Amino acid sequence: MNTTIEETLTSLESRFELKDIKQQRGDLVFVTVKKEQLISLLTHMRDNENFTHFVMLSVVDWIEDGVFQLSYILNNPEKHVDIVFRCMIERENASMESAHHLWKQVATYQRELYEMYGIDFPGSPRVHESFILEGWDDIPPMRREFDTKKYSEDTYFPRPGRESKDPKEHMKNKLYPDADK
Amino acid sequence: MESQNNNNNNQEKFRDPNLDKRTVISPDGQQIEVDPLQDYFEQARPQVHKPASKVIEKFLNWARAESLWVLGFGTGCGSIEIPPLTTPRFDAYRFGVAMRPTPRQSSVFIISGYLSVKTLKRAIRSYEQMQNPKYVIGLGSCTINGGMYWDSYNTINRLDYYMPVDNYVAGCMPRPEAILAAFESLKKRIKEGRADGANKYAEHFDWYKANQKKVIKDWNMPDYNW
Amino acid sequence: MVTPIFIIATGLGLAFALGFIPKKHINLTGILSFLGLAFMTFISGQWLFSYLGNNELSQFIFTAGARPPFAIALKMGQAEAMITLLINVVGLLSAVFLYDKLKQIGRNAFIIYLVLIMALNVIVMTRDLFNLFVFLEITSIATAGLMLLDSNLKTLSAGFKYLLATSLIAGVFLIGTIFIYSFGGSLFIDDLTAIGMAPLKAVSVAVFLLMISIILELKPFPANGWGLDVYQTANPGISSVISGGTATAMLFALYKIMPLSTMQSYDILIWVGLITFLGSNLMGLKQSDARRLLGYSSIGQIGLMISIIGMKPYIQFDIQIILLAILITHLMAKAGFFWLTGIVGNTDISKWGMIRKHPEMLFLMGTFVFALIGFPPFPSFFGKWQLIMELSSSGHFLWIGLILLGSLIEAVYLFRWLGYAIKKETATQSSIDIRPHKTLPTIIFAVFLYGVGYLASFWFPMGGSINWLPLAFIAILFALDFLPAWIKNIISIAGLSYYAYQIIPEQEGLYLIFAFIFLIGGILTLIPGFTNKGKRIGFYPVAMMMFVGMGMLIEAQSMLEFFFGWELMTAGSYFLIIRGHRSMPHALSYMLFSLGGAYLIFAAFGIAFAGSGNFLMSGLSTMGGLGGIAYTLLAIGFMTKTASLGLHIWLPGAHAEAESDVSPMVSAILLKAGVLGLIITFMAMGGPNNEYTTLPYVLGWLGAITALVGNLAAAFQEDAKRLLAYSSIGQLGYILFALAMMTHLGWLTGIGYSLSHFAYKAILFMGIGAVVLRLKTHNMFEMGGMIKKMPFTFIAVLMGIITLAGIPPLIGFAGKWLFYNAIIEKGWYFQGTIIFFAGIIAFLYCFRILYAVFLGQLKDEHRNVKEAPIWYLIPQYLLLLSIMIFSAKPEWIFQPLGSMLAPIFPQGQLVWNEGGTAFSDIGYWNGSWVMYIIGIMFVMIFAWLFIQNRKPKKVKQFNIVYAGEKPERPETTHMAYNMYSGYNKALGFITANGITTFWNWISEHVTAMGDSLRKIYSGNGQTYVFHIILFVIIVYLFSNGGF
Amino acid sequence: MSIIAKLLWVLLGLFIILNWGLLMGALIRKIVARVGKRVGIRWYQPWLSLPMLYSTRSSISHGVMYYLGPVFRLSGGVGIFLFMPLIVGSPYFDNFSFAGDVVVILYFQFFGMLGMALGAGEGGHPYSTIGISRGLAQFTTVEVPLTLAVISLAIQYDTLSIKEIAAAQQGGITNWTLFTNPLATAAALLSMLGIFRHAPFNLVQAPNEIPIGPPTEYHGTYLGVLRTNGAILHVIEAVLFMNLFFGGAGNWIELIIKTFFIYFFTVFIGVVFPRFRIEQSVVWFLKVPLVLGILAILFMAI
Repeated sequence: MNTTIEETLTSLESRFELKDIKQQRGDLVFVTVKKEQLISLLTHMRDNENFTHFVMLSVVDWIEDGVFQLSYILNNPEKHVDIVFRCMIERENASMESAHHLWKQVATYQRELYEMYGIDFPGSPRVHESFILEGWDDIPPMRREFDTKKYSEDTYFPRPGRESKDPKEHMKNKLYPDADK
Repeated sequence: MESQNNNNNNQEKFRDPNLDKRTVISPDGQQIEVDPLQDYFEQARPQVHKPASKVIEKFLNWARAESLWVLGFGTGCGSIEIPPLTTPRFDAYRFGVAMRPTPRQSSVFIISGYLSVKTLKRAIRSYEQMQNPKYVIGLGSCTINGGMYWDSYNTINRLDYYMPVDNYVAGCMPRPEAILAAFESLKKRIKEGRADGANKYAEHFDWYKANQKKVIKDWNMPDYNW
Repeated sequence: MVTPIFIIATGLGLAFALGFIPKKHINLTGILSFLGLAFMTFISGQWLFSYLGNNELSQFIFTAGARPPFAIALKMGQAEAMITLLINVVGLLSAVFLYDKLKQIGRNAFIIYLVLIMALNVIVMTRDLFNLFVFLEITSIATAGLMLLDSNLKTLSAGFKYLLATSLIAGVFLIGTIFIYSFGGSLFIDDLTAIGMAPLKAVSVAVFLLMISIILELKPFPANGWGLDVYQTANPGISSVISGGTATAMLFALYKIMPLSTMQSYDILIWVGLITFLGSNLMGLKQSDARRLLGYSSIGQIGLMISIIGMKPYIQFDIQIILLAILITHLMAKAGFFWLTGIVGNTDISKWGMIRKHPEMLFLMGTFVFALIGFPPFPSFFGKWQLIMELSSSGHFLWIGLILLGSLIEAVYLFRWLGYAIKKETATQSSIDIRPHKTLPTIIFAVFLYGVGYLASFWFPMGGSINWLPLAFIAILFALDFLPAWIKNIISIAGLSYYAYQIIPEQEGLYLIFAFIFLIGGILTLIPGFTNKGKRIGFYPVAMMMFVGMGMLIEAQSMLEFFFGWELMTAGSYFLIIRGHRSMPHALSYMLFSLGGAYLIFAAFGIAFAGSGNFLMSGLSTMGGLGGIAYTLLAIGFMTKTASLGLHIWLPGAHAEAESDVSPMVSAILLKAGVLGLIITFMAMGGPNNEYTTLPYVLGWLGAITALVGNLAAAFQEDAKRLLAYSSIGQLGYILFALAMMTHLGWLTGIGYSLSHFAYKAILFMGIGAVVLRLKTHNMFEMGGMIKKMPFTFIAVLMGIITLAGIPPLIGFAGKWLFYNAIIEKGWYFQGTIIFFAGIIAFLYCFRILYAVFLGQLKDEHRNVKEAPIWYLIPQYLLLLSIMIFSAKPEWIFQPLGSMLAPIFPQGQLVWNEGGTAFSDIGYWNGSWVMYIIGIMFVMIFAWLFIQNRKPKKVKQFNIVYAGEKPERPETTHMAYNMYSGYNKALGFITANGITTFWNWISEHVTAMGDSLRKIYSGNGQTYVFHIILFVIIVYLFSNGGF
Repeated sequence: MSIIAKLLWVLLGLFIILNWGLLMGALIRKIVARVGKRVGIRWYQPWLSLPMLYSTRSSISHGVMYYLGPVFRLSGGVGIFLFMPLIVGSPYFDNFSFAGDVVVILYFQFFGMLGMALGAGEGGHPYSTIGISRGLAQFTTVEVPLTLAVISLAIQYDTLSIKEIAAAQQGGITNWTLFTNPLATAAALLSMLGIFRHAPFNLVQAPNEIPIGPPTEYHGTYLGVLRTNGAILHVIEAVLFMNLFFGGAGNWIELIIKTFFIYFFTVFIGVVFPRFRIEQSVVWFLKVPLVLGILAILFMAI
């Protein structure tokens, strides 16, 4: 399999619907795929294209668009090439097919995503158990609609008298008080 | 009693399977119900211990102040400032400060930096396992008002709501010299007989517990950790 | 007086007469046959009776009123009367056993049966060679006939082979007879003997032929394939007649014609017999078919008796008595055993577990097994005893070795079988046939065995001095076995107390110490038995058997009594051990090592008898020139009981798997029997200045290494009782070492150690036994936290452990202190260092057992565990009290001990001053002061802590600092599994299982040898005939000095 | 001497030993600190720590054996003191050495160890047990060279009495066992490393790994008792070696100097070497020290 990343993409395109292919660097490509095709695509990448190493799974909350963007980063350890598959899913009742059967460690990422964003991965092992938060009972804290400052003020007894300053303004005032004048 | 009211709304959600009641069969065939919280843990409230008579107490406080045994428990990023204390440069030993590996034998608890809720649980447990008299030093801004984590969803803002604090060391992070200064000021406090955190904790036990339970939603430990 | 001719007349006459009774009156046929057999029995019995009363001369009966060679001469002497009586009794009882079978087959069966018994009688009585031939033929035809009656293919084939072989043999006999007649002109044995024609070469060939054919009839190994098939396939009733009746008659025939032959022929008998005994038993090893197994055993025993006949010239004692003792035992036990196989009905020995449902049947089986091996009180015990003694005094040690080896091998398979019967789980449904006509004969023979055993003891020198009273007590206990356990316990304790009361006041010196350990210890260890509900079938008689055996060791004036007691103790302890839960293999290996050891002791006693010419225990010190060997044998023999390294592999399993109150018996008490034996050995060697310096030196090293390996292995055990068992091995290693020093201090140490080991090991085994009883597990990692539940047991065990570890101020330290002094005085520095190393290793297991069982985390399922039963605590605290007393006042025990040893070892005694300080040559020690100082100091420090720390908060088990976490389960927080893993990594290689592997290797190879020997039995008639011919030729060549 | 007077003398001896033990501990720690270019603790620090510990206001108990553990431990230390003659030829400071010889002392060491082990065992903490199992395991082989050395001494002096052994070494430095029986001394000194449990043989407490081993659960008064014992035990073990190998002490000054250097020897080794794992330390004592011990005996016996 002495193919370049471009050839790989070409061959993928013939099988899957790829959008927004963006080659960031010579060894890093971003591709957006449809939610339904993602798992089969990952399987294909692992089994046929030698992308055997699962690097990570992360999420971006596009609250304005009402979607979560999941990013699955795969690595080809022989050619040192990474491909990032992005996949948009609905924000409401977010749910995604689990990929833990491909790489065991995916389950851990999925647990984290469930806890922090509330994205469900049905069938993933222990996905509903608490991961790093013990006893969290509010909406998942990393969702953008969650107001962490308000939560903190409500919960953690803020010490009165604390001032918050904009660092830029503060430092400017402190170091160059006369700059504006 | 409020501490009895162990059930918040999420009790079922945050069930700790290790604390579930369970039934075992004894060797002669009896069924025994085990309630782990009751059977494994002593939950009695801490007592207020009256100081000894004045003269003796003064001597004892001097002894206590001059041999501070510090629990080696790094909670946040400030814990990296503690090991240098034992190095030739700072050498806290010469002030009678020593590191102890277990809460049982320690008298000083340094909360070294921010406390997430998860760590708070362990800190409370360790604090309660220390013996009276015991002293707490809050290290860094985070313990005072949350510091740079003041608006974090998971980090407490004021340590003194959860355990009695004798000294705060401001800074982010304070340097070891500041910690040494804190020891000196703690000593002064002890010698003056004002460092009575353990008794304060016992007196205001319910208040502390309520605060603790407010943030620790899955309260899955005894109400007092002996 | 009814003349013996009526035996023939009755047999023959009835046989003819029965033919006239119509077939439908089969019951009448049966009754008449029984009457006939009973009459025959009566005739023999009456003759025997008359001979017993007054020593009449033998009666010759000449048929047709003429003297030989014109008529047939029968002889009815004391021997003949005895033998015919035995044959007739077997015949009668077998007939009872076979009644339904015979009836089912019909009239002819009765006829053949009668003829067979009659023929056997004639073989015994006749003095005419040709007549002998005729009745040999009749016997074999009748036997074959009886077998063929039971018509199936297997018996048919076996019967045919039997006929084939016996015809050939009879042919050989006939040729011999013809030769004899042509040379001697007579067929009357007595005339021929009188002529004394043995020197003639041709005659000797003829006599050889006669002899070899009778030997062949007795199925010598290996030309006996045809005979084995008979045993396997024939009805057990028939087998019992063949084994008991036919073989007896043939043996007598052989005995009868032996006067005709030369001295050389006697040697042939010996070797043929011994090879048969050994070979047959070897092959029995892999046998799993009950009847074939008994066949091997039968042939083996008969081989032994053949060789005994051959040993006549070498034995001063009346060989008839020895033979009779062994014969009676074999006949009754084997006949009974065959009947038992008929009763049980399953021929696979591994399925005999079903017999457990009928304890009385199990009792019978046990009786037969022990009788066959030659345990007391059965006659064969006395027979073998006398035989070995006589052989020894004539210097035939090779034969002794072979006989003992053969017996040991026989014991292997018989005890394995017995083990299966007592312990092995079996899924098969019980199909035991306990109709009275089946069981009655068996029971009669079992009872006879005991009775004859009692009588037999009077036939032999010193046998009369055996104290039968305790044995009667055991018999009563057996009879009372239906009572509840607590009543029997009271009876046993009372009996033992009485026995102790009888024995102990008479003892002095070291025997007093051991009498105390055996009997008082016995009483103490019986007390926990009160916790047993129900009947505890079979426990008390065997426990008493063990204690009585040990009592006899104390009482024994003669070697015979000693050995009697030793074997009794072994038997009793075997049954005690096998009662345990998973004890089957351990009990077997215990039995084999014990027997092996006992036989070595036996041989050594033989040497002593040869040296001193009497049976007294004092004879042990006059061994003649063979002292070195004899004392080595004795030492090894006794070391099987003390479980010294190499001979220890039986101990851990046996002690650990035994019941909770049996473990202290076998560990604290039984092992001391071995110590007593060693003491007797060393004393016999002649005390401090003996000439045998190598043996104690070797034993010293052995003891030291035993201590090291035993203690180290104990530290690595997971099973609490196994730990204690290995610790026993180690402790006994100390004792062996101490005794082997052969100095005053050494012995003081050794005997003091024996006493304290008795006390603390009893406490420990009772304490841990009680824990095991409550928790129902042996694994220490499954225990924990018992201090809260069983505080009294904990205190007792703690004190026991402190004593064991030798920590001042308790008496255990005395042992350590004495050790230091003794070792330095003796100069055994390096062995001594190993001993100390072992002693420190003991701390590992001491702590482990205390921690893992009593401390640490309590398990959930043990929350409701109660304190040990009071009956366990009472003896523990009694012992603890004695430990405390002697710890405070060590001079109370060591001063008298020292004066007991003074006559033996006058050098290097301890000096005690008035304050209770002991001075050795180099050191000093005051137990009382140490006790006071430590006690007062402890109290003061405790008071100091208490003043400082009056009201600590009592917390629960998980209130531990756990790095901010909380423990989840007691199981994961109890650090008990593989506790010394690092140590194991460093030194565990020392305890690698090399010794067990060695013994397994031996047993595998011996079994494999037996297995390969069996291949000669092809099951083919021609092959068997070929074997017979080959056998004759080979034996002939050998008898003439080789090829 | 009346028993009361005797007791008073014994208490005086105990007082001196305890205080010297505390001071010696502080001095040694100070020296070690200086090696590491630190100032180190104040010399009177141990006197401060003890009241601090004894005056803890609250305490817990896991059970009777847990409570008694420190009592056993201190009894062990004081017991060895009581059986040890301190000053050669002094009737006032030979304590209760008439009650037993060196064997009593060797075996009485176990009294405290076992009691402490049981107390810590009832504490229920797994680390305690790990520490104990290591300690016992190491101690088994530590004692072997010492045993050999003591036997060698017994052969040499024909006595097991410490008093007599010490008395036999009087009259000049060349009479010390150190010079008359150097092999035994070497074996014993190596085995002493294991008895004092400094590095490389300090896996028992292994502060970084299993918090501090056996006393993990002990605190306050209990720990105070244990520390008291530590102070006494360190000196008195050193006194044992002093009596056996370094000529005993004719007066208190001599005792103080000698015990200091004996104890310092182990600390010195400990500063230089890293820690052994348990299987390494167990085997180590069966190598060179064992051979030295055997040679010591051969040397004396032949």
